[in-house]
Amino acid sequence: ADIKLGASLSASGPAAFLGDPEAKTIEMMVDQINEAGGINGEKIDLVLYDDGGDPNKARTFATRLVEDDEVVAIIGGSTTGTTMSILSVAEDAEVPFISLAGAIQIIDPVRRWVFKTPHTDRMACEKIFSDMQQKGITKIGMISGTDGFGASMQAQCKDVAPKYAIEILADETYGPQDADMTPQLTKIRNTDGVQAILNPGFGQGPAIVTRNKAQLGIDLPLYESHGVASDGFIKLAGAAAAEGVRLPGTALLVAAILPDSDPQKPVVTAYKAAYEAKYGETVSTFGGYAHDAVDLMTNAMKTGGSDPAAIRDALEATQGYVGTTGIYSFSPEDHLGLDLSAFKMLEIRDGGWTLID
Amino acid sequence: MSLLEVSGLGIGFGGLRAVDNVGFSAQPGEIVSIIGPNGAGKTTLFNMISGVYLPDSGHVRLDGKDVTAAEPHRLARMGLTRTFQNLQIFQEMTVLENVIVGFHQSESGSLIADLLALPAARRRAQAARAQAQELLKRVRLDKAAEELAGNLSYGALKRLEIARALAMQPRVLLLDEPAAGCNAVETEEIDHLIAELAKSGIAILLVEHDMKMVMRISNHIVVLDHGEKIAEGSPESVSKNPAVIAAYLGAGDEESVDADS
Amino acid sequence: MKLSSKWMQLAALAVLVAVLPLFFPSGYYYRVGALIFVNGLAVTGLVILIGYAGQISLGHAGFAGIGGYACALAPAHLGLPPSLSILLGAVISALLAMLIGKPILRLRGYYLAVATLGFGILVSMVLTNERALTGGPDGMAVQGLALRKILRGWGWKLTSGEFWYILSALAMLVGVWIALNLFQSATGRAMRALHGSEVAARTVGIDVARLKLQAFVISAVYASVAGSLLALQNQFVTPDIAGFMHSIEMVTMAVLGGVGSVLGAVTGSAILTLLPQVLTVFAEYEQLVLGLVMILVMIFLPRGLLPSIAAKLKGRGE
Amino acid sequence: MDALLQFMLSGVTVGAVYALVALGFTIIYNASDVVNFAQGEFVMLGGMITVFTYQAGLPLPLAAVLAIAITSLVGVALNKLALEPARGAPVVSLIIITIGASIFIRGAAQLIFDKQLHRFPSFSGDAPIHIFGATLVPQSLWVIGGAVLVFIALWLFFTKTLTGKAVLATANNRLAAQLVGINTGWVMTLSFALSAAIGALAGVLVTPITLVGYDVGVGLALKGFAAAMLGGMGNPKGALVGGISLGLLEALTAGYLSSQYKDAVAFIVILAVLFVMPQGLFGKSTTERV
Amino acid sequence: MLTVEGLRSAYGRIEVLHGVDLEVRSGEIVTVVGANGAGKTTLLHCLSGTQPVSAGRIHFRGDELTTVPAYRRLRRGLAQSPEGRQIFTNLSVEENLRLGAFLFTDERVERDMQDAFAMFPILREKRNLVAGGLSGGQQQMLAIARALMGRPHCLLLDEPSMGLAPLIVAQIFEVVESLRARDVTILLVEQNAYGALKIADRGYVMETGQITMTGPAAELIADPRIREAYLGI
Ligand SMILES: Nc1ncnc2c1ncn2[C@@H]1O[C@H](COP(=O)(O)OP(=O)(O)OP(=O)(O)O)[C@@H](O)[C@H]1O
Ligand SMILES: Nc1ncnc2c1ncn2[C@@H]1O[C@H](COP(=O)(O)OP(=O)(O)OP(=O)(O)O)[C@@H](O)[C@H]1O
Ligand SMILES: [Mg+2]
Ligand SMILES: [Mg+2]
Repeated sequence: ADIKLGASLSASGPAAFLGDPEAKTIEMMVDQINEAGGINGEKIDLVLYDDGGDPNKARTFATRLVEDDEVVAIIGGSTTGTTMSILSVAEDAEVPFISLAGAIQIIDPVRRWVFKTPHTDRMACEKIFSDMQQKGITKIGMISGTDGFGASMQAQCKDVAPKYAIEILADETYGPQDADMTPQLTKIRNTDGVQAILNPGFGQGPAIVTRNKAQLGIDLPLYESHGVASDGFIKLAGAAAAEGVRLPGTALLVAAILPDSDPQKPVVTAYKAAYEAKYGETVSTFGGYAHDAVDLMTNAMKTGGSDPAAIRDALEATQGYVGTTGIYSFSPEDHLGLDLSAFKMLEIRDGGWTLID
Repeated sequence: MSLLEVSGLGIGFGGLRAVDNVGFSAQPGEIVSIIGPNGAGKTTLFNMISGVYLPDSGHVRLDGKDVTAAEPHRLARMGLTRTFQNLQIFQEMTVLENVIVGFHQSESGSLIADLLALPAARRRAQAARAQAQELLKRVRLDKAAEELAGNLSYGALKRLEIARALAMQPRVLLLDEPAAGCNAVETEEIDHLIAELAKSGIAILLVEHDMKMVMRISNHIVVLDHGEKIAEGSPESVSKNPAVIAAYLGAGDEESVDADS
Repeated sequence: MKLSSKWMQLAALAVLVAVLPLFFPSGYYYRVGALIFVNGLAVTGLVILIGYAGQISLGHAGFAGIGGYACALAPAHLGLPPSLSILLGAVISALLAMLIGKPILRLRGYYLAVATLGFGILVSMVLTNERALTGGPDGMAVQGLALRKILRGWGWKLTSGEFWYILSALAMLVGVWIALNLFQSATGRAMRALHGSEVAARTVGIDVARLKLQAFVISAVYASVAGSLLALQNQFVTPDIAGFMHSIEMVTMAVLGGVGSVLGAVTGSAILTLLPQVLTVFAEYEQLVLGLVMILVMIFLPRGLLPSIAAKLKGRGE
Repeated sequence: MDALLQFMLSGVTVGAVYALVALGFTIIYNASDVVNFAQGEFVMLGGMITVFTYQAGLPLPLAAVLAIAITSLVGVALNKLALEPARGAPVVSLIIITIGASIFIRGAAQLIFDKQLHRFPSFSGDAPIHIFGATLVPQSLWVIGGAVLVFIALWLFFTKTLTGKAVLATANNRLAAQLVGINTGWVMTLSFALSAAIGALAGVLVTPITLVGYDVGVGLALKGFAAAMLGGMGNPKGALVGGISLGLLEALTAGYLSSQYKDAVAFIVILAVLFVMPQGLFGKSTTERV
Repeated sequence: MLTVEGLRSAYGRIEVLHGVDLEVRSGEIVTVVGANGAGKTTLLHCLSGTQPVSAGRIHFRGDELTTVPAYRRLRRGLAQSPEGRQIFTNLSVEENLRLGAFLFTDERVERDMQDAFAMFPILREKRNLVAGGLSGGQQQMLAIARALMGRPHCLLLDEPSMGLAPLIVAQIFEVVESLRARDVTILLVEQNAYGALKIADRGYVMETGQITMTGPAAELIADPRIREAYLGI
């Protein structure tokens, strides 16, 4: 029989940024696996739903996946909200679930059936702050989106800032569809002592912030988050305005310039090549999360078989899996399995990405 | 003390003094007609008396009580109601329901009773329905009771409005051109109805351009022109008043002369 | 005879609700059923506001949000049991509706629409921005209802899906019953009258301002309770519940089903809840088809599904 | 001081975006009393079609003209295929149709185009213009100029032309409009074409600033609607003033009070204005004699 | 000029005109009298194209009109002053009149407007005010004047005297007669049956959707049944 794999993603709606590349990646990979003969001779039957970013719908689809489609595992929850809705269904039904969302509360406290592939927002903050620390920056202004991604990072960053002796002097926000952030940036500029600007967010916001900063001629270093880690961002913000922007990203983004010795190099180059050939658009970090989730899940199926409990156990036993996002080692205490090293500090130079570590 | 007393009432729209310093009074059982050329201010006067417009000068007294600034629903609860020159019908409700709404005051009780359909609320609703049916008979609309009001012809709607107003068992009833859109025979029926109502003790204010009707049933006539009262008195005196003839009636009331021949 | 039609409607609905599970192939259908009923409850409230009283609201999800977050916050911060939190949410919603309804309901048509829309946005903005309290856009967990455990104690073992199916159905039936009562009552008739002509309603002694407020408050309570049930059922709530899109969805359900009719409201919520589930077979064409279905229903059944079909059947009968 | 100026410039820029959307609402509303919730999708189409035709190699001006033309056709199709068949339906039903249409157009756009954000170059470069220490990108001037021009054109249309009056008459009393010889069906077609064209023009002008994606329409329609109501629905002057005021309000709140609650403050001001002026700033109260 | 054969019309499924035959010859004044709900208004709406016809034919000046859309009928010379006035309440009095001449852009429009003002001086006084603010009678005058702005060959008048003061009623009947002198044919529906029959050449009596009697106006006035049923004499 086929192995039924379920997914509920935000392929449309406000979080389509995340969900769209994720859905495409999962579909592509399942096709690849099936073409290659499946897992232990069994084909994967993917059941994929688009929850539009609505947690209520996500819960319904999760119920549908476990009750009606009777899947053995679930990937999904592009956002934290949808993940949290799926999570209790997966726990109740005792089905392994890999989330593609950022928040730390997904895996902290550890839930038996729940894993996730993206680094947490907190890790992104830490990566950024440690880079700031190295550059001697201690006082910053922050401007973040009010969407789930931006708000969660804002909170996490504020939380860990003291650990890196960083003081947040200005804390501004913008709505996900706002067209102009010059008032907020002007305020930050006029705040005494600000040495750098941090802009957690995804979608159009960061691009506009970057352009507005150039327009205002603000001469401070700008840090973005992994939420904009894709070539699209440089195009939207404009190479000139984006010059010098730093952000924590994954190996995927800099596949071409990774040293050959990097263990991630083959994984990211293969995924990037396949994805871009199939869909004619550049890969994003988020598709990478899905890539890793599918790999992790199918690897677990290979070793554990197609029984939910066995898959879960095999997942938890995963050690040293090399994904696009980083190298995963799960344990009963850690259902994320990544450390800070998974993040690479990148800088935009001449319209392209450079590694600065 | 009169049942209804209007004094010095006036209102302006932009530069125009639509009604200026108009006063008169009405007793129970009396039919007071307000006549005057188009735009004289008759409807506006009704709008002020019934609380739809707030007058900028003057007073309206009901039972001697000043009700000038009272809202229409308060006046209605005190027994003053009206019909409209430009029909105001609850189009999406049936003819019967239109009349039942007229019983609102006597029918409505506590909201909770209505929400939970307590027996009290149901009894009230039943009573209102039965009475409404009676009223529809009176204006000969009983056959159309279950029709949507929006489907009635103009003349039928005029009668429906009267029935709805009667449902309130008013003490003062303002009728704005009740016979408009009715032929001579239908007008006469309305005529009888109004006379009957007056006999039962209701004070009636009537605006109407059908002079035959006005002259036939009015006890008292007030004549407006350009917002001002230009004459007042019994039908005979008013109809002979040269100012009224010039402004309103026209030289020969040939129609009635002919008709009587 | 009208009276019996109320009981007929209720009975038909109750039978449907009771019989449907016999055909459910899996537990997932209970979930969909429960959602339909919860939405049906909220939309029934809107029928009272829009269909009876003729006042529009594009912000009713705000009240759903209040109901939902009451069930998240009150148990977490005040130690109130969830069941009482529903009540608390309803009371807060009613008070708030009374407070804002007074000034807002003087507005008409689109102006009222934009004012209510503003209210809804304010609520969802507070829920989104006050992260410390509400968990922000990521939402917060909601404690489950103890009732299911109690029932289990009595030997009535229900799956979560079954439990919520029954509870939501009961809530909706009560809501429908009340709305039908209202429809035939003096108050309901007065509401419909003011919809037809405000001046005329006033001259027959109807206190229009008060009546509009009553409709607004009642419908707010409906939305609030529905929001509470949704949050409790999901055991999680996010600000989406109060969002603009949710408000629009509710109004759309009401209009699709037939805004003047209570059963229409239920039908409308059934359609709009089921559609996305059915349309998953179209995958990326889902939005396309959803929009198309909405347009077609309105073209062919302009007064909404139920009233238009009823009118057609009646016409044929004659 | 230069901060204030900067806030104002930002406000006017964003306000002009809102104004353009709000202006797009006026014609259809004036012709039919329907607020077309697909208006935001017209803006989106204007931007998206320009992006894709431009990427396909067309010169930008040509791409823009093409986008406006195609969007007008979409507008006409919307009227012919969805609204005209439903003639006589209650206004709420018509509004639901426009909501359905907006979902449909969004769904189609994500299939035909993609789900990414896009932009094309600003018309006059990105070098900021400095004004007393504050800055403005040249594209803002295009947007502001566009809003003002559309406003003037609409104002002339409704006050000076017989066709404009015919549009107003159609909404006011369709039966009477037919009796005086107005082809009301044609008036509706024209209205949708014009509204869609204004929407598309807005999309073309604002995309270099705001970026465009298949789902930017909802947010824009919402703000444009609020702006139009603030000014008084149906009145071009109201749309312009309402849009600019809304933009200014947001920018000043973000600058001086709280960026988190800037939309909230904007809505509270709208509510306050409506309490005093229930028809918006310039809305005519309809006179209904009884 | 205008002939109607076997005209049937319904609201939804309820038929209210059950085969109406009627003829108006060039230069005539023809009146239709009938009780409330007889179907007079419905008949006029069928003629002006604002009410669908389920069977029968309408011919006007040699052409079949039955399926011509309403907005084209004025082009053919058929204008209506409808029941309930149906003025553009949000537009000014002058704009209402101007729209009455929507089809024309020549200088005669201005002349016609002056004629209308001469006929109803109050409209000149209120030309710049919104029509919705007019009194009932003033609105009625506007509705008649607007119909005349369309330069009709044939004018359908639905209760033109409704709500008008006696002086103006007399004037309206005079206007109707003067229109005949200007070669405008008139179909007049009036509750003031007496006044209408007095100026009309011929008359029709309508009862529950059917024509039950017709003849020269003078004969109808003299007919005892009509005197009793409609004239109240
Ligand atoms: N809301 C208003 N806005 C502007 N003008 C008004 C308003 N209400 C009344 N008027 C003006 O006041 C005057 C009196 O109008 P009203 O309707 O009272 O006249 P009327 O005596 O009832 O006339 P009719 O016999 O034609 O019904 C008219 O000139 C009218 O234009
Ligand atoms: N919109 C409608 N829907 C359904 N039925 C209607 C509608 N309008 C009119 N009717 C019905 O059609 C019949 C004829 O109405 P019509 O208005 O033509 O009468 P009329 O002769 O003009 O009467 P009146 O003298 O009262 O104006 C009436 O029975 C009426 O109830
Ligand atoms: Mg009057
Ligand atoms: Mg009639």
